[in-house]
Amino acid sequence: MRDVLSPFLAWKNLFRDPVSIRDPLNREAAPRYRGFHKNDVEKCIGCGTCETICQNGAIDMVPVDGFDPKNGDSGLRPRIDYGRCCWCALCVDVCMTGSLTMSNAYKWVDADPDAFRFIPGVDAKSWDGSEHGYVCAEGHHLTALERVPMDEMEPEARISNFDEIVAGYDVARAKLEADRCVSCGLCIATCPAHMAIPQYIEAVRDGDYERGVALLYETNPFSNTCGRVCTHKCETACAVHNEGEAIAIRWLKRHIMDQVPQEKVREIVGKPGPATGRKVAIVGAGPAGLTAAFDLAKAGHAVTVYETRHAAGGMTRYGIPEYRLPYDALDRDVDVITSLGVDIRCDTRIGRDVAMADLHAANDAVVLAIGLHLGRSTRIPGSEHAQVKKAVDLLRQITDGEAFDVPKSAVVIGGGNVAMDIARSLARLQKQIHGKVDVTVTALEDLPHFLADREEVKECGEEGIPIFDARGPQQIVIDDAGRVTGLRTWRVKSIFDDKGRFAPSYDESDELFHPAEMVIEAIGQASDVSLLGEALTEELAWNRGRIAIDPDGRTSVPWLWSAGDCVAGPDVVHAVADGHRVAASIAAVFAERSDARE
Amino acid sequence: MRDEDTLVRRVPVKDELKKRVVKGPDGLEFEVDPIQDYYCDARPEVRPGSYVRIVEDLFNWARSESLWILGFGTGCGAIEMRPLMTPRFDAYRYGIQWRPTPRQANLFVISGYLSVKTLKRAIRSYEQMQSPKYVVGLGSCTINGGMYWDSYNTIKKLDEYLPVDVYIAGCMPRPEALLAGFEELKRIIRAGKAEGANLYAQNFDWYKANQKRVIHDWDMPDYNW
Amino acid sequence: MTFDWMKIPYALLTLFIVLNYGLLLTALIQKIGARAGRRHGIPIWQNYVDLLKNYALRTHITHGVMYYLGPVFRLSGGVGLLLFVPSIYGSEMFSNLSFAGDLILALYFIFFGTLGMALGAGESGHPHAAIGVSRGLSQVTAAELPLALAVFSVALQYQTLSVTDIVAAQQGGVAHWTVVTNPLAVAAAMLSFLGSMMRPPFDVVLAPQEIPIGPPTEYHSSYLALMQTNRAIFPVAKMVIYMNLFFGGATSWPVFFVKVFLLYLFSAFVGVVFPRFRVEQSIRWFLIWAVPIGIAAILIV
Amino acid sequence: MRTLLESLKERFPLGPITEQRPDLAFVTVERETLRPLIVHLRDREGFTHLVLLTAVDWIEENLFQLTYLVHDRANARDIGLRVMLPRDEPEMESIHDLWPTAATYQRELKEMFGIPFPGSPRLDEEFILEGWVDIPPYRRDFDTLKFAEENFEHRAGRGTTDPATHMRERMATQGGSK
Amino acid sequence: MTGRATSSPGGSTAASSPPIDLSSGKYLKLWQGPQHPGITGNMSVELTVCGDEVVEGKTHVGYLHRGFEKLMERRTFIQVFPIVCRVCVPEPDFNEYCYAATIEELAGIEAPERALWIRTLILEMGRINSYMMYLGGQAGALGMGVIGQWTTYVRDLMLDRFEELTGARIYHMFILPGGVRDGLPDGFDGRMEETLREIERTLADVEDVMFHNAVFKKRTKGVGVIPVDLIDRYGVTGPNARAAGLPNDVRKDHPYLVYPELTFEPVTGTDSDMYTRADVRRRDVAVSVDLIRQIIAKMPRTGPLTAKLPNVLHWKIPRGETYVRGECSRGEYGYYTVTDGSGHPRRINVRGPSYTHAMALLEHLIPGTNIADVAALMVSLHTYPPEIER
Repeated sequence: MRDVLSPFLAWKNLFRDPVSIRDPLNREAAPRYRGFHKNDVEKCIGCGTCETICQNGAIDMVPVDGFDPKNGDSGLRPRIDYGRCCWCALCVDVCMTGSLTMSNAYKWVDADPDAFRFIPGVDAKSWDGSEHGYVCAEGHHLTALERVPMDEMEPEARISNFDEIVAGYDVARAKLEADRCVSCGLCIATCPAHMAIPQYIEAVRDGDYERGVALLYETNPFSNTCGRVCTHKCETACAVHNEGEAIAIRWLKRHIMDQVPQEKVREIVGKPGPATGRKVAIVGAGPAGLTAAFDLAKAGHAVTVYETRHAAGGMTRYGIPEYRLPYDALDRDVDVITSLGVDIRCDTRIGRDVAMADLHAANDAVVLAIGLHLGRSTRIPGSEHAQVKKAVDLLRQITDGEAFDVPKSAVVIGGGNVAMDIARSLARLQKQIHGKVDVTVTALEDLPHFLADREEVKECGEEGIPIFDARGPQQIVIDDAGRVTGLRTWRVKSIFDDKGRFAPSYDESDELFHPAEMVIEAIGQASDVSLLGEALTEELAWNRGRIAIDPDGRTSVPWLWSAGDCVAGPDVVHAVADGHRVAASIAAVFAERSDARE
Repeated sequence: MRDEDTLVRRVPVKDELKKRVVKGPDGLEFEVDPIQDYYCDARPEVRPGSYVRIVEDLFNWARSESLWILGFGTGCGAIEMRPLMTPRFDAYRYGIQWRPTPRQANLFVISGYLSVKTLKRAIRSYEQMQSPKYVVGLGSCTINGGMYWDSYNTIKKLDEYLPVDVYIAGCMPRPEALLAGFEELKRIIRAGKAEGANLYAQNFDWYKANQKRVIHDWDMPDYNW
Repeated sequence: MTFDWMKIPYALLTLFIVLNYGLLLTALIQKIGARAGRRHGIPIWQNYVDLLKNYALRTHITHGVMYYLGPVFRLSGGVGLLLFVPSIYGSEMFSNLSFAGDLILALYFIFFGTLGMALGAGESGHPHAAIGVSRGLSQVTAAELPLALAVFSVALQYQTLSVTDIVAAQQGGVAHWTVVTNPLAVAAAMLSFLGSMMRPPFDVVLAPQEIPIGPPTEYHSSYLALMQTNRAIFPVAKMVIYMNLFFGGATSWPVFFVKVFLLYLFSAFVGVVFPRFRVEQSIRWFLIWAVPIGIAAILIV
Repeated sequence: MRTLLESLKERFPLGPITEQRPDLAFVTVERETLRPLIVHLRDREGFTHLVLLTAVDWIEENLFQLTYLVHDRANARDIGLRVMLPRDEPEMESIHDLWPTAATYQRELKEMFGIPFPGSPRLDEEFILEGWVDIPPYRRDFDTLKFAEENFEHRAGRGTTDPATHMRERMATQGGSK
Repeated sequence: MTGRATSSPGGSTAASSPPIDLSSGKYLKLWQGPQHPGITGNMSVELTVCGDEVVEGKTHVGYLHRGFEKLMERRTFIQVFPIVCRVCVPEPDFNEYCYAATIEELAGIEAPERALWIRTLILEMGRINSYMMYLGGQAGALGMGVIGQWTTYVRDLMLDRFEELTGARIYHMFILPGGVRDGLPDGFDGRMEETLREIERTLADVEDVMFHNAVFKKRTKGVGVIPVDLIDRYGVTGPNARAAGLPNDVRKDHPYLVYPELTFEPVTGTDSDMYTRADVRRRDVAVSVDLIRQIIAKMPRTGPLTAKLPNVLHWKIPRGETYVRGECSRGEYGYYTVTDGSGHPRRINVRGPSYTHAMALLEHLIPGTNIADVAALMVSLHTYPPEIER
C-alpha cells in the first residue's frame, strides 16, 4: 500500500515556491567564471605565446593601429576567434605579461557567423570593465620565472686575480634555463645581428650543440666573445622579463660554444668559397673587421686584415679585461676566421707601415674598422696631469702586460662599462701588489641611469669599489708637490637641459672630495682617424666627427667602407652586425661590377 | 567548386539500397528502387508569407512565442538543454518546448559540432520539419569548427549545410546564453527575417553540393519531406 | 418535440466556451503539474499561441485521404460528444442537442475519435504510429470496458439511458450524486477515466521515450492544430459526461468549470507521480482491478 | 607480481617486460603466444577482466603494437600484453570467444587501424565512421589536419603574423639607424 | 505537396532502415535514435521487433565521433588538457584526472597533497551530478518526468558549486597535469553544505516517489537482469556490477588520490535488475555526499596547488606506457597513455565503461525484452555515448 500512496508525496511541492531563477537573462556568472577575454593592450607585448599554446588555433596575432614594433613589443595584438575558442584559459595562464585576462561575461549571440572575432582591448566590448572573471591562481605559472643560477667566483676569491668570474652553465642547468624560453622571437629584432636566438636555445634544449654552433655562425662569428660580453639587448626584450627574469640568452650562447670542440667548430663553419680573385683590405682586426673578413672569405674573396696592435681582437681584447673575456675564448673566435684563409697582419699600422693609397691600389675594396681607441678627456682643471689617465690606455697596457705604477688609491670618472672595467682591473692589481683595494667610481648619471650593465655595477660593489653616482667632476686636486691628491665633485641636479642637450647643472653646496693618487677618465672614446691621411680626410664626408656612411656602410668614397665602433659607437654585437652589413654591401658591389663587365 | 563527379559518390551503394526485384504476395514481381520509391524527391519551393502585412505580423508573433525544439541532441551542447527545461531555468515560461518528432518541431538547435554521420541525420531531420523553420547554432564549434577545427570527422561551418538564424558563442554556452539566443531568435522572427526555409529552397543546389561534398556515402534522396 | 433551430447557435456558443475553457484548463493543469516539478511552467495563454502557430505554418504534406481525415474524425468525435450531452443542467441554452442522444451515442463518440485516429495514423506509414495505434486501440478497449460497465450500472440504477434524466435524478445535494449512491460504479469509471486521459501510468500509447508521440508522430501544421483543438474539447466533453453521470452535473457555468477542473486535476494528480505501464500491464491492470469493480457495481444494482 | 611473471616466463616465451608500477606490468609476446597466455591468465591466474584492447602505431619501426590489458580482481593487479605486428600484414587472431566484449574492440581496431581479426562478429560493418574514403584514421600516416582542410571549409578572414618576422621587418623600415 | 512520403523515425537514415521483410512479414525494423527522446545522447539502436517483443538489437554509435584520440596525438601535453574533458560530457572530470595521472606517472611528477584532495572533491561532485542525471533519466524513460525536474535542479545547484570552484559549469578544465588550478573560494564550505542538504532532501523525495512506487517496481523489477557470470565476460564494471552483488569499486580495490584516508563502503545490490541498479546508484549518491563532507572536513587549506612543471611549451616525456583507472559513476574509467619521448603523446586510449556496456552488453540484453523497455534498459546501464566513440 505504501507503494501506491508514497508517490503522492510529490505533490507537497505544490505548496513550495518554484525554484526557477526569476530573470535568467541577466544572471551574473561566478566571480571565477572563465568568460570572454580582456586584454590590457598597453601591457601586452604581442609575444604570441597565447597563440602558441592555443590548441584550438583560435588566436591570430595581428598588427593594430597605434602600436608600432619597439624594443620588447612586436606591435601585434591577439585577435581571438570565438568560432574556435574553448575557454580553457591556457592563454591567460601562459600570458607573459599578465595582460590577457578573462571577464565573467558569457553572452554573445549573433546572426552573423563572421562576427565572432575580435581583438580584446582594441575592439570595445561591454565586458571590458568587468571586475570579475578568471585569474591565474596565486603563484600559478606555466613557465618558470626565475633564472637558473650560474656558478661564479666569490668576490673574495676573484678580486686577487684575472680569472674568468662566471663558470658557464653545465649541460643540465643550460637545459633548464633553455627550457624557460617561450620561443616568441621578440629578441631577434632587438639583436643587432638578428641572431636566431629561439632556434639556438632550442638546440640547447635538444642537446644538439652542433646545430647550435651552425645557427650561431649564420649570424655571428664572435659567439665565444658575445657569449660572454655581449651587451645582450635581447635580454631586455625577452618576454619572460615582464614578470620574471629574462632568459640568460648570453650565457646559453656561450654554453653552446663551450660544448663543441674547436676542431668541430671549424668543421661546422666549413671551407671558404671558391676563389673569386677579388681582394679586400680591412683596417682593424676588431669584431667588425673580422666579421666582414669572415663573410667575405666565405664568399671566396681574398681578405687581408691590418692590425696596429700585437694581436687581433680590437677592443674586445684591449678594452675588456680578462676576467670577463679570457683571451683564449677570443682566440678561438679569431682562429675560426683565420682558418678560412683570412690573413691578419698584426703590428701593421696604416699610414706608418702601409700607406692608405697603396691599400686602395692593391685591393678592390677597403673597409675601415678602426674602432674607438682614443680616450676622451673631461677637460676639468688638472686633467692634463700625468697621473690623470685615460681608461682605454690603461686597459691596453694591462692587456699587453706593460708595467706601470699601480696607484695605492684611484678614482674613476664614468658610469659606463669601461669605467667598471678599469676600476675592477685596477682593484685586482691593487690587491695583487698592495694587498688592498682602494678604487672609487664617480659618475654623472644616477644609478638607475647607468650605462654599465647591472651585473657589472653589482659586482663592482661586491669587490669593494664604492660608487658615487650623480657626481659631476669639478677639479682634480694637485698638491704643492705636484702630486694628484684627489677629485672634487658636485652633486648633479640634471644632466640635460630642457632641449635635451648635454648641459649638466650642479648643486654646488653638495661637494665631495675623493682622495686618490690617480684619476682615470672613462667618459667615452674617439677614433684615431689620423691614419687616413690628409687627402682622404678631406675627400670623405663626415658626420659629427665620425665618418659618414650610408645604410650599407659605404662612405662617400666609392672603394671605402666603414664599420664597427668607429661609425656606430661601442658595442660588440653591433660591430658584428656592421661587419655583416659591409660584407654584404661589398659582395653586392662586386656582383654588380662583374655583371657590368660581362 | 569541385568537379561534379567527385561530388556524387565515392563509396559503393549499400546492398539494401540497390534496385532489386521483389515478389509480391500475389505472385507478381516488381522492381523496387529504394531511394526513388520510398522517399519524396520533390524540390522544395519558396513559400512566401501572407500578403497581408498585419496577418503575417501576427503569425510571426505566434511563431516567435511558440518555439518547438526538435529533441535531437546532436553534440555535447545537449547537456545544457536539460537544465533549460527543468526548474532552474524553466524555458517553458518563454514559450519554448520540446517535440520528439521533426514533423512537429520548428526549431532545430544544433547543439554543438556535427560529425559527418550526424550531419546526414540532421539534414534529414531538418528537411522533415515544416516551414517556417529555424536553426540555432549552439556553441563555437558550429561557427568555425571550435576545438575540433582539425578533426577529420566534424564539419566546421554549419551555414554551409543548413541555413542558420542565430549563433550562440561559447563552449558550452550556459543556459542563460541559450535563453539570450532564443530571445534574439524571437526578435528576428518577429521582424520577419527568419526565412531560413526559403533561403534553403532558393539556394537548394548550393546546399546540396556542400552536403554531398562531405557526406561521401550519399544515399539519401535529394529532398525528403 | 420539434427541433428548435435556435439550439444550433447555442450549441456553437457552448462549443466556443468549452474550447476556450479547454485551452486554458490544459494550460492550467500543466502549470500545476509543473509546480510539482518545482517550476512555473508555460504561460496560461501558451495553448492559444501554439494553436495559432500551427495553423500558421506554411507547409504541410499529406500521406493520403485517411491521413487527412484522421484529425477530422478525431475532432468530430470530440465535438459530437460534447454536443450530444447537456452541458448545463436546467439551462435551455446549453442543453445542446441532448434530446437526440443518449448514453450509448456518447460511448460511441468516445470511441469514434480513436478509430479515426487509427485510420489516419495507419496511413501515415510510420512504424511508431502503427505501434502506437495498435497499443491505443487495445488499451482504449480495455479501459472502455469498466466505463461501459459503470455506465450500465448507472443506467440500471436510474432506469434510463438519457443523460439529462440521470442528471435530473441527482439533483438535490451531494447525497444524491451517483458517487454516493453507487460508489462502485464511480470507482470503476474513474479508473477507466485514468486510462483514457493519456497520462501516466496509462500513456504508453504516446510514450515519447520509445515511440515518440505514437499515433500523431507524423502529424504537423494544421493537422496537428486540428488535433490540438480536439485535445482542448474532447477531455472536457468526456468530463462533462462523467460529471453528469456521477457528480450531479452542473447547473451553472461556474459549477461546471469547477467540477471539470477537479476531474481533470484528478487525472493529473495521479499522472504526475507514476511512471507508465507497458501496454500488456495496463490491460491486465484494467482487467484485474477496474472490470471486477464494474461487474460488482452492476451486480449490486 | 614478480613471482607471477617468473612463473609465466617458465611456461611461455616472453619478450621484454616493463614493470610500470607494483600493480601494473607490460609484457611483449609473440603473436602465437597471445592466446594460450591470455587463456592461462584468465582461467588459472584470475585475470578475468579484459580492461581494454587497443593498438599503437609505431610507424617508424613498421609495427603495430596491440595491447591487451587484463585485470586480476582478487589481487588488484594488471598485466598488459603487447603483441607487435608487422604493419604491412597486421592480421591477428580474434578473442571474442573468450570475452564477447572483445568483438567491439576488434571492430574498432579494424576500422580505425585496419587491423583485421578474422572471425570476429560484425567485423566489417561500419562502426564509428560512415562513408569513410581515406586510410584508417588512427594510423600515424593519416594527417587529420590535411584531411580536414581538404574536406571542410574553414571560415575565411583569418590570418596571423609571426611576431619575430613582423618586428624585424617593421623595425628595419622604421628608420634603420639607431 | 502530393507524392508519397514517409519519414523514418528520428532522422534515422534511409541507408539503414530497410523496408519490412516481405518474405516473412513477421518482423519490423525499428530505429531508436539518433533523433529520439528515448535514447541516451546521440546514438541509436536498430531493433528488430516481432509484435511488442524485440528479437534483436544492434547498437550504432559514431554520431559523436570527433577523433579525439587522433587529435591528442597532434597536441602538446598541455594542449591535450583542455580537450580531454570533452570526451565524456556529463562527467568530464574523470578524463582530466586520468589524463593528468598518466602524464604525471610517465613524466615523474608528483601532484601536491592539497591538489589530491581537491581532485577527489571534484570527482565526487561530478559523480553526484552524473547520478542525478541518471535518476532523472531512468524515471523519465518510464514516463515519470517529475523526478528529472528535481534531480536536474539539484544537479544545477552542484553545477553552481562547480562554477565557483572551477570557473566553468560543464567543462571544468581544472585538473591540470601536476595539480589543480586553484583552491576553494571563500565561503565554499557553507554553500556546499547547503547544496548537500538539498541533495539529501531531494534524495529522500526520490526514494518516496520513485523507489516506493508500485508502478515503477512493476516496470523495473526482474527486467534486464545481468547474471553474475556475465559480469567479467562482458567487461561490466561499476554500479552495474555492484548491483549483481560484486563489490567491484576501484576506489576500494585500487585506492587512488586520497580515498585511502576516507571511510566508505561500496554499495552493492543482489538482484542485478533495473530496480537494483537504480537503487545502488541512489545509495551511492548518499555515499558521495558523505565523502564530500569528509573531504571538506579533512582537506588541507594551505599548501601548493601545482607541482613544478617543465615549460609546458616544450614539454617532452620519455618513452613509456601506462594505464590509470578511476571509479566513475558508470564504472571503470581509464586512460592508457603511450609516450615516445617527443612533445606529443604517441597514443592515448580512453577506456570508458559505456564502451562495453552500450555495445556488447546492451546487445546481449535486448533480445526478448519489450519495445517499451528498451529505453529504460539502456538508461539503466547508464551509458554516455561520447565516451564510446570519443
